[in-house]
Amino acid sequence: MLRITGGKVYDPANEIDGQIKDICIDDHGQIVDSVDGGRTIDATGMIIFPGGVDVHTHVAGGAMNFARAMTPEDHRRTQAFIRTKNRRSGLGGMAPTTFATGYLYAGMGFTTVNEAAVPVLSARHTHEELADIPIVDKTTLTLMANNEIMMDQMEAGEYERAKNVVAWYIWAAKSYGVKAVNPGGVAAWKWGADAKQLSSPIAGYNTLTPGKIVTMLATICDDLGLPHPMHLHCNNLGAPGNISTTLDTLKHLEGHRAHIAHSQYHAYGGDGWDTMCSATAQLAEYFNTHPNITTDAGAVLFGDTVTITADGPWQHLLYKLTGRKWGNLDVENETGCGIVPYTYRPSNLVNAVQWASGLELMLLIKNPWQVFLSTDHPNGGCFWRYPEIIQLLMCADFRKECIAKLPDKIKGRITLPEIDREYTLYEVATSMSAGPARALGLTQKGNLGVGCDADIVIYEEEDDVARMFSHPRYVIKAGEIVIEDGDIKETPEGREFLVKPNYAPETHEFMRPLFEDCYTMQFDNYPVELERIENPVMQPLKLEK
Amino acid sequence: MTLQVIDNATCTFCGCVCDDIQLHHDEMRIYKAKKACVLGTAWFLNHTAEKKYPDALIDGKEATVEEAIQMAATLLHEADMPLVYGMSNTTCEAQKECVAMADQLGALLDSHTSL
Amino acid sequence: MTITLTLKQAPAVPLEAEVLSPDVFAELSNAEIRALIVYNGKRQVPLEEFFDVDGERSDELVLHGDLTKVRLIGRGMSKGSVTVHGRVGMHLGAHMKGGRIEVHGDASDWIGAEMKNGFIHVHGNAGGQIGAAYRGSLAGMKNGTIIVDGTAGLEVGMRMRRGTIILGGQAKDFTGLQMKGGTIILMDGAEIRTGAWMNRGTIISMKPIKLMPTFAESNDSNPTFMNVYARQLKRFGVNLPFAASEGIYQRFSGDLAVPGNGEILVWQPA
Amino acid sequence: MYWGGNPAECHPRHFTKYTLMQKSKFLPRGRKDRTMVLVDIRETKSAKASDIFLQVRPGKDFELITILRAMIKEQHVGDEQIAETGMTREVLDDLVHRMKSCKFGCFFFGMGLSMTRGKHMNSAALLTLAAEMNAFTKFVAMPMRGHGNVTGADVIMRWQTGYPFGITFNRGYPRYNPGEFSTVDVLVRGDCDAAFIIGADPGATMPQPAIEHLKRIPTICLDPHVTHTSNLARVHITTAPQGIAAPGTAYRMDELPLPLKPALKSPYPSDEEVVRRINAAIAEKPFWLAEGSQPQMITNQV
Repeated sequence: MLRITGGKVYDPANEIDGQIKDICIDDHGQIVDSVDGGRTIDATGMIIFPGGVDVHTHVAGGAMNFARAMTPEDHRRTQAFIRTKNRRSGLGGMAPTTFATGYLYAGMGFTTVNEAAVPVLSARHTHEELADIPIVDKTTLTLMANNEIMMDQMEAGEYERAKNVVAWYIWAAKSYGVKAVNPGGVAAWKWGADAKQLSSPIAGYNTLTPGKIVTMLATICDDLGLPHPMHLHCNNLGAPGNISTTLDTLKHLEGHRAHIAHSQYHAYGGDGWDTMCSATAQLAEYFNTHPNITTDAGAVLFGDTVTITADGPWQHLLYKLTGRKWGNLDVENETGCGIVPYTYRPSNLVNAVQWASGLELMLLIKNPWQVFLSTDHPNGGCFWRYPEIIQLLMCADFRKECIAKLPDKIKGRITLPEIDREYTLYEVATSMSAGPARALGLTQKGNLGVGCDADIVIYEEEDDVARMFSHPRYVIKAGEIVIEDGDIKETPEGREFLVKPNYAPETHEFMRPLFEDCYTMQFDNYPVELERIENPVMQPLKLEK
Repeated sequence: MTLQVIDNATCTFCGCVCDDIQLHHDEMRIYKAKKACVLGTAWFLNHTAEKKYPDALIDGKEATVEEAIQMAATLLHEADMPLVYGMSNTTCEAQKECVAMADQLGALLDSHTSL
Repeated sequence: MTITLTLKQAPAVPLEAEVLSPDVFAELSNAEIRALIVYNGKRQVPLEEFFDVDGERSDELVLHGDLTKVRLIGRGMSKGSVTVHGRVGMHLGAHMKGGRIEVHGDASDWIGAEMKNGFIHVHGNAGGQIGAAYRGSLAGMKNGTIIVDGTAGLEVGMRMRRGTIILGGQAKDFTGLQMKGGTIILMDGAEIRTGAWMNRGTIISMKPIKLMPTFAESNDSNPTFMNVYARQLKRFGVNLPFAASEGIYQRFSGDLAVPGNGEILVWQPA
Repeated sequence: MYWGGNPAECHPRHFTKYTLMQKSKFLPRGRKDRTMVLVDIRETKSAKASDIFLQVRPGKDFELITILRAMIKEQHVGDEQIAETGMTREVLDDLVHRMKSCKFGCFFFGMGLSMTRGKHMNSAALLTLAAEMNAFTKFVAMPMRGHGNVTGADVIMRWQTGYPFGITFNRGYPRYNPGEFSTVDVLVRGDCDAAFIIGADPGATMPQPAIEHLKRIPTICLDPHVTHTSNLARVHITTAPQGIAAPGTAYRMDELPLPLKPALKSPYPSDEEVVRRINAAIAEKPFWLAEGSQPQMITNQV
């Protein structure tokens, strides 16, 4: 039992904006009206947020693990967590080890993360890694937009079957929702091709286009009642002028819920690397008039990182641009992945445009319930650098100082210098916790109301925003104090949220021959066993009664 | 005698890890490993559940598992630079325990890959 | 005024002693030096458990004994000197930024790995990965000079960017692997795969060497920089011939596989 | 393209189950739609399965791969240099043409490549060639892992420590340096003073100086059999064989985890159980780093 008294509470889910309010936590780790006895934290002069929720990150699975293998030079120069009698050692950096991932997230007050890209085929592996990430709770999204069995159904116009197949896969992966990456493009990459036009048929198909996949998959997610809508990485990522692709994609989503991942990478104007500029104003305008769509920034921070995405063709291009290391994984007929270490430099005009674009989106999209803090870790920067972004959002003067360091040629390519908006603490709490929790459909997260999970972060109020957000005074996970004054106190196991969407019972036997036709493993060994999930929690579907 | 059958069993003899093997067994011995290759068949049929070896040996003398565990813990704990090595022919679950052991001991940790 | 350290007993397991560095010792009293922590395997022990320490507050260190298992000596040092009478273990002078290290004896692998500057002279034989990049790193030594009078192991100068490595004895395979710049001088040649995948930089061999198939012979020449170079090397006691009357350098460029602009010069006496 | 491996005898179902024979949507005729090239120093049984067999001279794999890297970029390599690898220009021109014109190429490389002179650089060469081939067509490469679940060890070490093998925790956090912390080197130099061996029999397979060191120090061995290593060890514990009598998971060489379905009821405990119990027994003893003596986290690793 725990009582937190005297703190200024920022709880956007309950429209509490800095009022002083006590918070009580029971022995089950839930927020309650009152408690008798137990420890009291005097939070006078402190700021209380719901624990952070990362709506889009890559922390586990085959691709992240490949990135770890590729970057020993980074492991050597990064944070090393020293073993104690009860706590495992770990390394931070661009591709942190599982244990360090938990320490670093909790260390800055994040208590829930959404692993945004899980191939079904390696879901078993991903869950094993997630079980080794302590403290934080997790959700996972299954990669579907390049799955050949699903695509075949869509090509044949068999919507119901496609829907059943998707539902079957989500449960086979013991996952929480659907991720679509470069629809059709990853499948085409197996032929060394890509899919950049939403209306052109995909390599290997006669009529199926990326646009059709986008619309059908969004419909499927809605019809299945998934708590989180389709989570979409649009086609043509990273390319100059891709704003037209992105807006075209959004048109295919009219009338549906959707979450657009890392929209910074999809908001460029120009027609080549020389003319590339920010087109965030157009994209923000779309969001401002379409409240059914949410997004996360995918902001870029200058420095070293490693890029990991299922977008294989893009990664090959990036490898050719950088001439550095490149890893590629093909996941049979489901998806693929590319890994390229990368350094974002302020002196590089393209990188400078990317840096500005991420911030512009967060500032130009008016409703903080629609745009969330993310770097698409580790693609735009490491998640443990989020406090730097918060500082950039909250301090216009600091932003101006940073803009001044960019090359002169940046003028006219970005709109950031014209933006004066500064995030309030209430908006930060919305963008890093309440908003992403709501978008994910995690009703018990990002919310300090009675009955919710007691995941709470308490900051000592100070002027140095970056310092404040990177050094919480207390972090509480499920009612337990896990971080106190920067010290890791406890490393409890996290939980995983799952959904079981409904599918026609005959789907299993329908899938069997299709599966046996193209997979290299046995159908009966394919679905991840529920017993393998550490502390699973079934999340209800949003079905109309 | 009717044998029990396990479908889609997994063979861990080589790196192919074929998971389509059908095993016919009586809990003591495997009599048939359908679909397995010549190497896999030998792997499955050569192991039995008989008690061929002592539970444990300490300095060549038979011991209980518990005695051997205590002895192992003492020897590893006393060492200034212990080594944890191997992990090829074992399960992921055991491998995780081995990494935990090296972490807990401050040891060297290595697998066949380095050969 | 120097600080003399004498090994009392050879450690049974590796002794990691990056504190054996002029930067660390410069301002410390004798007692403070003796109390410095070294790692005997995983055990943290005071330096005095393994060394007798004579002297204090100096950036000139002299070490005596069989230091085969003592690793990381002079790691990251930026000034002063370390002189060793005996054999030394791995990572001698790795990441060093300045100062000099002299070893009267043999050295092990990774000497001067990723060093930024400074001078290392090993009078005996050395191991592999001299001046190299650690696994995964993009660049090895960035400047400085390493001289080994004796033989050397694998991957000498792997991914080095600048600086000079001079080997008196023969090197093993992959000398100058993926070199990005700098110079390697082989007084007694090397085994195979010299200059494999090199991008830029120069390897000069005084003995015929086995080249990769992906090196093309360009012109024979005694490049003009050679005589400047030879004069510079004289102060290290290295005699590089350059007069046309003495012979000629056969010049190869590659590695075509990259494709790179490295050069290998092989001396052919007249 | 198989390079330095003999799947016909060492991975007998590789051709039929995974690479050559399977019919698929895009390759409906199976074997007929594929070209198989074998590169090896001798004509093994696998050569019978190949369309093209290239006999590389022993110890010339690195040179041959490097020549191919140059040739795909249309760099000129001399006939004499090509001949030294056992090849001819015609053969290599044809090979490069086939590689560039295929739709999806894959290298599988075995220990004939990765364990011969050049070792990790031979593997690196083939991986680099595969990466560079993507400028022309789709190409990938994969090692043919032997030893059952060695892939699982790799994968787990990576996510728990950041590194795949050759690790030390002596500073309280993982550090990596193959050659320094890899077992054969450690044993031959005599760098460790106790050894815990599981799922391997170094007493039968390692060089003699390494075995001699294992005899000198306290060695603990877990194995379903009493092995050479057990016989030189201070402690041996018999365990249930994985996948036959012990449940769990194993990773295929392409890093796909598969569940194990044991058939037999072993009288012995599983490796997992024994190691867990040893860990628990160690945890009962004083921890080797004094409480509070170390910072929680450092950023200046050695």
